[in-house]
Amino acid sequence: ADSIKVAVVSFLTGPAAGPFGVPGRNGAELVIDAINEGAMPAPYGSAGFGGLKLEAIFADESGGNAKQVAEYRNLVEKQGVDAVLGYISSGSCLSIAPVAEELKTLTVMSVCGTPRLFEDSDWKYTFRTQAHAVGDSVAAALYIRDQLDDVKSYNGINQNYAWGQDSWKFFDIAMQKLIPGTTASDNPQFPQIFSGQYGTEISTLLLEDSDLIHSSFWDGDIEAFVLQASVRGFFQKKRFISVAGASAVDNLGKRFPEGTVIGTRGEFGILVRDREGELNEWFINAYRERYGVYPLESSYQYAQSVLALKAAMDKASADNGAAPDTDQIISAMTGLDFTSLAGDVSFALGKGHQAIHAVGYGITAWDDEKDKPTVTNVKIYPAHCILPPAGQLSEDWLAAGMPGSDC
Amino acid sequence: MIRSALSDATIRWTIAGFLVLALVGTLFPNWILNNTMFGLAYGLAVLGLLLLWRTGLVSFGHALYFGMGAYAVALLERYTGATDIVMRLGAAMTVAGGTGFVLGFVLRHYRGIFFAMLSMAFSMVLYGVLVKTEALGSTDGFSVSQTTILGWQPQSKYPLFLAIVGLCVIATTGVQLYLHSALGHLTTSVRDNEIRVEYLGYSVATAIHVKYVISAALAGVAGGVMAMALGQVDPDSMVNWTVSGELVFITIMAGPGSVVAPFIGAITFEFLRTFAFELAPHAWQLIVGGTLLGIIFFMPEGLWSLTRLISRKREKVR
Amino acid sequence: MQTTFTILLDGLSYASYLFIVSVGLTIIFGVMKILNVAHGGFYAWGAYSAAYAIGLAADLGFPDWFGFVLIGLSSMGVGLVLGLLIERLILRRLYDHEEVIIILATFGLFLVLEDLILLVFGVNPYFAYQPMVFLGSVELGGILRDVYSLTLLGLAALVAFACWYALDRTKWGKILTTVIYDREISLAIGINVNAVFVWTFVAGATLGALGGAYISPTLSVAPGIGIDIIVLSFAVVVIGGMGSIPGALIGALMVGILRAVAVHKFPEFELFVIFVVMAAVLMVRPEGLFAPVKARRI
Amino acid sequence: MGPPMTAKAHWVPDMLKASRLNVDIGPATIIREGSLDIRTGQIVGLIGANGAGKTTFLRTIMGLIAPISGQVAFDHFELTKTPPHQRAKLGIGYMPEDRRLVPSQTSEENLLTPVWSVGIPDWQDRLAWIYELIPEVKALRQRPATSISGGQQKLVALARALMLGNKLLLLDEPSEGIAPILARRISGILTGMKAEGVSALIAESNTQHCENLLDRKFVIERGTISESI
Amino acid sequence: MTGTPVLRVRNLHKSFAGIVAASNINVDVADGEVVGIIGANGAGKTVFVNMITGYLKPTSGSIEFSGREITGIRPRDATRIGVCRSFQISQVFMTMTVLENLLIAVSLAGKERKSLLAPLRSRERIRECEQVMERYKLTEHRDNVTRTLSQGVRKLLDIAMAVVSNPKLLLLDEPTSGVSSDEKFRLMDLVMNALKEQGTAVLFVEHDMEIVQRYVDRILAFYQGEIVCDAPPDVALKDPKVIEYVLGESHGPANDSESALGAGHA
Ligand SMILES: Nc1ncnc2c1ncn2[C@@H]1O[C@H](COP(=O)(O)OP(=O)(O)OP(=O)(O)O)[C@@H](O)[C@H]1O
Ligand SMILES: Nc1ncnc2c1ncn2[C@@H]1O[C@H](COP(=O)(O)OP(=O)(O)OP(=O)(O)O)[C@@H](O)[C@H]1O
Ligand SMILES: [Mg+2]
Ligand SMILES: [Mg+2]
Repeated sequence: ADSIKVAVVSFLTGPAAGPFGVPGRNGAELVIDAINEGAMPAPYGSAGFGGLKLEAIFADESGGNAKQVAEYRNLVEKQGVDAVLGYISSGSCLSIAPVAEELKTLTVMSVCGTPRLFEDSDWKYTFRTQAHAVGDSVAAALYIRDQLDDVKSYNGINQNYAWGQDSWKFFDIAMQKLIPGTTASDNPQFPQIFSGQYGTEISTLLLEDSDLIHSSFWDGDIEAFVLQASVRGFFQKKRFISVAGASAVDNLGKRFPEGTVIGTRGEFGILVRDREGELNEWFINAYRERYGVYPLESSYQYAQSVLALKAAMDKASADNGAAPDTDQIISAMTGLDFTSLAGDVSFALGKGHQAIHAVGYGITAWDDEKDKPTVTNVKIYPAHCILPPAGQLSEDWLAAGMPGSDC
Repeated sequence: MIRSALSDATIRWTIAGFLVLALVGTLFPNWILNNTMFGLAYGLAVLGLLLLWRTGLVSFGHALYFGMGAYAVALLERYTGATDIVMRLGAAMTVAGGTGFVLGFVLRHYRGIFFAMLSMAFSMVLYGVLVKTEALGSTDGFSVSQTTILGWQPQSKYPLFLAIVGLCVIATTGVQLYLHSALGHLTTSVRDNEIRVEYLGYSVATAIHVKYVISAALAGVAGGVMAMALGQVDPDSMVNWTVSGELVFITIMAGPGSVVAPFIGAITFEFLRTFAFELAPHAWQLIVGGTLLGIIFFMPEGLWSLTRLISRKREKVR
Repeated sequence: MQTTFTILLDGLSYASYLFIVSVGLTIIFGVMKILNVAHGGFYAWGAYSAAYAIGLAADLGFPDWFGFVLIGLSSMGVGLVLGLLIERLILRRLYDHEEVIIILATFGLFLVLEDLILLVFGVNPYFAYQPMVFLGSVELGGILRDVYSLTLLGLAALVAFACWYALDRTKWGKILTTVIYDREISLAIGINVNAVFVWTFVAGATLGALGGAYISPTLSVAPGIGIDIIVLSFAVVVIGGMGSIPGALIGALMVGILRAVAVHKFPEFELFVIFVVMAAVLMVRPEGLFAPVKARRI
Repeated sequence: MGPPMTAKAHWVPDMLKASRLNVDIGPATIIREGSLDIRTGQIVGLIGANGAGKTTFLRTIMGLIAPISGQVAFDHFELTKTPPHQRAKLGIGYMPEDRRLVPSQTSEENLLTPVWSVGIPDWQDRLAWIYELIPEVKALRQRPATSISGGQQKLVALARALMLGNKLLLLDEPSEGIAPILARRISGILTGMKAEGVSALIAESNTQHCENLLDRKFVIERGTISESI
Repeated sequence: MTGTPVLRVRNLHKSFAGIVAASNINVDVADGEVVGIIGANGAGKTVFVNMITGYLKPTSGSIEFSGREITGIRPRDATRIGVCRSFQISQVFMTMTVLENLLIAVSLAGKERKSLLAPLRSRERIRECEQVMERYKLTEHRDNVTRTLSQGVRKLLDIAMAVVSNPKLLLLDEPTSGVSSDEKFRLMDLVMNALKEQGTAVLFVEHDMEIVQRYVDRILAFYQGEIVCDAPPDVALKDPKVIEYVLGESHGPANDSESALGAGHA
């Protein structure tokens, strides 16, 4: 065959489609098309994936884990795809991995962040190009330590599901270890996901005297929260750190409060919008040209997965001749180091299947000159500072005070 | 018992139908096998809902039992390592049936929308507990490893499929026998006129309770089957109210006509969704919703009325 | 004291929100005996059309207060167009079907409405914050409150009063009661049942759309916003007793205030509040707080 | 107080004339070529065994079932072309055999609903007139319709028909379940209304109370109607 | 009256939010006795039947059945010990056929609960039902869904369903209302003869004096919740109170009863 068929799965309907799913899908599509045509800048200038054309089909991630598992089986067994790429929700990733193993299908996960994926088990067929959630939490705490000197106490508002719960938990531990003396509120808020009405939660947070509020809200929830909280002077009273809400910065424009600490779980999206570099500039320009908007964090994350596939397939075909098979691609990808759009990535954890990369944070500001939002005080924390070394479980590493993190 | 079962034409046809399915199953590629198994799993739960529907009761909370069955399988494996099909299904049925028995004491006093909504409230409490509890996997749930059959680990999907088909035969036969018993007919009586049932000397509450426990147990088994076929459990796709809604959806789509209708309905639904997903990833709900409206308009008795159409045509040809 | 006041105010404003989104549902159920799942669709369409209109008006330079006019207009527009179309083309043909089947038809409609939104408006969120920002904030009980959420209380009171007045104090209310009980006898005593149904459905749809439209300034109007509303409003309506407007009001108040207590004091129970209230009320009153009167049977 | 006889009456001798009605319910034909006429001021009986089709006939006239074929002329309207809800406005009062009072309303509200729906101008007079005729109903006026006894409901249903029926009353088994003392009074009332130009069609299976009240009698047998002399 | 009465009612009282529907009711009914209950509309007849069969709980007073206290018993328990009833407004299973209605009634009448698990349509049961249908002139409606039946036919079915379990005490609430003139005597003959053979005591509520006079041993006349007359028919129907409250007084008390019965029919 002179092509491989790859399914790209992301949220195409439902609340996660706008902020994550569709930008992610677009990022993948853009890069795939460019690589097929050989239009990417170096080091991805060669046409095709190990010489093969990649034929992408796009599938929806909505409907819950079970539906995703069923859908995955259909993609592989019915539609006959050679590899699957994508997935945003941790639940999808956790449930897909064992099936990927069963069906012996290469699966490159793009966004989901639960450390459990490679810490609970070893997978042969599954890779993840996104560093796991401990990274963004530790980086958040580091950033607070380094950039905000007035934080004595903190609280959180996180969605009531696994990612929200984990995100708060890791952040809390990291804060306790990195900034001893700060106190966590005993009343952290966990509103239901997509509930949209946060009046009561905002009152609760306002009545408390925590200095800083942590949130892993994303999608419409972060936007609704920001709108409702702004009017109530919330951001004048509290520092706010948002670990995954960067899509709202673009969507809300001027209404997004300045001075918010914002992260993109890597060197992605708005954090690197003004960064120089051939790949990054090409990506931003090509994306804007094709879709009319700036690429968001998930566009980068999906593109990063595609690049990992390209790098591995190029390597495999160089080692084994044209048209590498799945096992050859896997062995090429395992432990691979590759260049992403803005930064380097290496499959260093999970026996060479879990990528690590740097994570950055910055502070939002409105750029009057260019009339667009921007981020200042950007600080990037290298992977070894924010993630456990290979072979160590995140919880142990966090509990032990993050040995080896020397930032 | 077996003789009287075989004297029932529906039962004979059902068994024959499932036998054919089992045979044809050897030819199915994996994806069809999978979707059919999901369909059969839903079918079992829908069979239980059909029982309730015949009493005029619609439960918007059967995901409670479906989810319990599924989680029973997953937790059994997690805490004891057991993966045997008999233990798995036994656990699923016991947990769900037992819960149904307890909640039945409350729910048997409710009718109509209040029955539906109180069921939903109960199921949402379980949903909330699962979502909140890390030890139960929170929203991520668990993976379920492959099922062993009496110590044997099959290398293909087919043996599991066969076992599930066998289970469906047992369930349909049992339900059909029950429906044809006097107790089963009380179903319709209770829906029509409770006062009269009481005045004939039978307790309406008991009649409903029995039925409720049966349907809970069926839903539990269904959840167990789903967990085994899918290899995954999680609250959103097994316990949330949308799942209960989906089960009701299939029930109505299938129609109350027969004990096989649930399976036909569920398998159709499963394939409909698969194709809609594939053809229109952005608008598959439109297809599903449109189909639903179409069925309501043109097949008021559900998909089952198709079989009647066919048999009527056959008569005309003769 | 401060906390109590805040809880009360939070509870009241959440209750107002619940009431506004569920009153249309209870009216439609009361008259037509239809448990309208598509209510979530009306809500979403109301939100989208208001958000779209307000965004457009802002771009065109209309003043911010004009948003309120648009909220009214777009909910009426949505109610009228969707309500008429759906009642005329679909529900009308199903009235003699079993109740569950009609519920299911409205569920199908909901799915269709949901995806139509996606096709018409796309996946990106819409914002209509102008009215909320326009009204600004005031300090109450030591913290700032946005005035917009406080106006919800007024709107809820207004809607409650209007519905109560229309149903309890006018001849229309009495006529409705007859239609509710028996379509046939209504015809026989000269009631135009079809017209009653159409306008009831349009009114219910408009109220559903109004719920979405009025809330839209505080939200990111994005796909899927109509789903959770369904369960929420069903619960409120069931607690109050199907078809009862005072019931919906008290149901909303109970849930709203208890939820506020939970969020402030026991946040881990927030998710359960609505279902626990529902279960508790139904245990004591199996048909909700204001159960409709039943005919004597023997 | 009953409505005055209209001037048209003498050139419209028939208050109601049903000709060759055929009514199907589902697959079954219930009324076959049913013809029947009522002159102004007549009380006409439609007598038949259980299941003969009396109720179906009355419901057809009220428009609650659509006939397959046939005409119904009333006053000078063609009823089959009048939408069901407008028939009441023409002065037809219908009492269904199973009462059908609105349970959540009081008896009096049940009587007033027709006033609200068709707008009877002199309704206070009419209500007072009815209360005078059947004081039992007056006694029940504040009681919720749900609590009163079967026979009492029947009386209220009759009163409701009287509110509307200033030209024609369609009464389905009016004496069923009514104590003799009242049944007799109802007969008296109907006779009295006759004098005021109100016609009535009374469907009965039990002829005990109505025999000597009727001016004419039609017999219905398995859907076929014939006049009995 | 010899031995314990089948039914003994003492000082029965019932009121609904201010409305007295039964007050100070005392009745004894002997084995096999047939008692007619008459009274104006709203006099409390149905309420009385409802209390005895357990649908309503009396406010005070006691009810004994065959020497056993049954005040406030549940309807199903009343049925199980042999107190059955029919209804003023027929209570049948509307979406089921006549045969199915009877099959259910017959299978529940069986004292053995085990039989509930056996198939409903057993041959013996069907035969039994066919006999019942034959007797009650329901055969032609055998497979009709009862929703489609006329009121009168439903009434027949309603009574048949009450009778199949061979009760010891049967209460019929207006058995002939809605039943056509030609049928009513036949129906009553049938019910009464069958019951007479079994020695069942019958209480029936009736507005049709032709029926009352023909079948009852005794009349209870109700007025505003009280029994105003408890006497054999020939006495009761001439009782001035009965005439004033129930029958009507058009011709004065003396020669009234005749015409009251027939209302011009004779
Ligand atoms: N929905 C229906 N489907 C089929 N047949 C029906 C339906 N409704 C009525 N019928 C049949 O129509 C016939 C006439 O019924 P109808 O109620 O008019 O009789 P009726 O003369 O009023 O009897 P009754 O004196 O008992 O009230 C009956 O035989 C009945 O079985
Ligand atoms: N559930 C109830 N709630 C309130 N009042 C009731 C209730 N049931 C009966 N009543 C009242 O009790 C009185 C007796 O009613 P009942 O039904 O016994 O009359 P009845 O003698 O059977 O009359 P009929 O001959 O009209 O059937 C009536 O005034 C009635 O309004
Ligand atoms: Mg009739
Ligand atoms: Mg009575």
